[in-house]
Amino acid sequence: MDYGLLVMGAPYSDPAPHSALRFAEAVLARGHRLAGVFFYHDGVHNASSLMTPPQDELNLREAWKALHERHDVPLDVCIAAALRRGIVNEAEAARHGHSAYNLEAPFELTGLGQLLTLQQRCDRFITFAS
Amino acid sequence: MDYGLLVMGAPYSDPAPHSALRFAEAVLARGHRLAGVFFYHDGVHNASSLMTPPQDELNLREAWKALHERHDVPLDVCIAAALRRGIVNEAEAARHGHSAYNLEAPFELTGLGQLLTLQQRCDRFITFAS
Amino acid sequence: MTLHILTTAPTSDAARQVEQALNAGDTLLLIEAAVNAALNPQWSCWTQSTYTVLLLEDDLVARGLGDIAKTHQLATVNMDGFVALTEQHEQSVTWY
Amino acid sequence: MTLHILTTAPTSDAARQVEQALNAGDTLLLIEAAVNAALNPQWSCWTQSTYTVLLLEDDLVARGLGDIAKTHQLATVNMDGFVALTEQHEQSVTWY
Amino acid sequence: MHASEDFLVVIRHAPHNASWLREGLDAALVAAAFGQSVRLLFMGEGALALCKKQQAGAPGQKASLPTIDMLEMYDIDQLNVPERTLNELNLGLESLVDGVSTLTDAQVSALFSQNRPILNF
Amino acid sequence: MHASEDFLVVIRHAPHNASWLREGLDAALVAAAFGQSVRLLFMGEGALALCKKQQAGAPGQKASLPTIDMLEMYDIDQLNVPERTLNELNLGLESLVDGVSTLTDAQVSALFSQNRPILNF
Repeated sequence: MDYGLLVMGAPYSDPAPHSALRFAEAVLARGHRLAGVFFYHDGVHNASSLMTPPQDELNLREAWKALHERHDVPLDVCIAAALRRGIVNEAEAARHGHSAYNLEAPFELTGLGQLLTLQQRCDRFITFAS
Repeated sequence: MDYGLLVMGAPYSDPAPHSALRFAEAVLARGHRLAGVFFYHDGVHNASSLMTPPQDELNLREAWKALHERHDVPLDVCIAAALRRGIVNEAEAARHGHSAYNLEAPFELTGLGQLLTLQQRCDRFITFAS
Repeated sequence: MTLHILTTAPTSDAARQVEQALNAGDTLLLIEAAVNAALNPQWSCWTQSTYTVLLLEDDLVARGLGDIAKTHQLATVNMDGFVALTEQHEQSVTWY
Repeated sequence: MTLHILTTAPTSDAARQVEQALNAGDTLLLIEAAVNAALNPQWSCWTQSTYTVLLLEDDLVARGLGDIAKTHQLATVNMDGFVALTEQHEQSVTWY
Repeated sequence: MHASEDFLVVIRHAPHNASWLREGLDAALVAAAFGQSVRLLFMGEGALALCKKQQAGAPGQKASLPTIDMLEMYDIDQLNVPERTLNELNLGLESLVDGVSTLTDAQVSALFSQNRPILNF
Repeated sequence: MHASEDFLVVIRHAPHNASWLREGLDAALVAAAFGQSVRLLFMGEGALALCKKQQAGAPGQKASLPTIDMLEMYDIDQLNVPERTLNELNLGLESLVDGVSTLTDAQVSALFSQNRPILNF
């Protein structure tokens, strides 16, 4: 089956993304396809390339990225939720006069329409929020 | 009197920093001194220079910065809480191999000891968290 | 005498916890989501008389509950009054 | 048939809300902080019999509550079982 | 998904309290803009989003009432509140904006028994 | 502040659930490292931090039990739990790590009546 995930919590501050990641691995292990992960609300912080956890802890951004590389899972981040929270890509940084950015591929900034499309397109749609 | 504030919530996601900012203005209006604001837990996001709220909304980082400029209020950010959450200054970015950073003066990365010092030194110490 | 600041709804765990920490003569200030308590004059903190309970007017009005608090004859302070409360209380604890 | 996923403690607003949404034949899966419900076999969701209630084993064990759940004879699923539940239920709703 | 069923957006968080309310309403507006028939259910503290006397909050906290008022323009006219929520909050229907309809316990649970897209905020 | 009073750190959040517990314990350790006499009060779900059978959680979620075990090294030996909390959680003292002492309602409120530094997590 095709699965879509909605993740609405920040790493370390919230168990939601940690649960979502474990669930994603289990979905793939059972032979399903992960059609996409959408990050909304505080979940946008999962995409931060500046995330710097202590060395003995998992870097959640790297874990999502690895999932993308192994299974080609799209990682979409709500642009409105992200900008408010200080998560910007190169184009948005330029547009708003920031000299730096902290979101890059495979994460993509996109609109909420993408969330609805994912929900419609998938056989199963599971939300992770705490 | 000397006031110290502890802020433990992120802008937009949490009312705590908005309450803290209003309280800070009221403290100063009553003739007190604001000896420092310490940002801990998700409060570290207040320092993000990449925060990009819609134009009709207050930029909380800019509001804290203005408070600093008008009243010389130190703005200290817990380094351990900040790094985990993707808030880094130039030195930490270099140390961890990041090509960008999102915390700059007047915000300062500092240890938790600074929080305890602030609490000890102030006549009044008020926490904002939600 | 301690100033207790509650920032979460009266149904929250934090609301139950602050009741365990309150002593006679203390003051409980309700801010942010805690101002929802204005809706329910039967809430246990309203019906006791050993400590003082106040609503932060700014947050009450923002949530459209100002009139309801008046109807229930509940006491409020504005932001300036909040600072005055911290002047009067050496100690404050925030519950969230 | 809907799979309801609760992520907050049994004392939370969300726990009261999911009870209003549950229908006969549904399944309620307790994950994250919701596994604290293992401590209290008197919790209303445990004492009803119109829907199925399960604890996520991984989260239960992480919190040191595995033995307590066994003592109270509460049913658990592991992460693979969680995915199986989503296969069996076309619809899922998360309460937090 | 059955296109004939309403898209259900559940709002359980109060105004000025985290951005759950705002981000939930945004999702409802986008669903409506995509041509879906959207039903909003305000449960628990979410019902406070409908208080008609709300104002803007602390600096930087936008009022949500203008978004509520905008719902009609997007043809979102199903604003539901459980009777139980109003009782628990001790909130009268007359304190809420116009056009809100109340649901019995059975009606609330029925909304979750049908196959429809649901987003729960 | 009166140096003679313990520094009180209140922990009300459960393990693996946000970083409140971890960041609260960090504050307690730093206070102890600064030479303060620290008392820890575990209220409500915070008491679950003392469950002796805890383990590491999902990937990226560190176990908090090693930090609890470390408290003694920092001379933090006052680990208090309200009796009321244990009753409400239906949690037995035998499920908790060694060295925890319970407090009556009066003892709990008394902790907040004295002039001492308090951090509430």
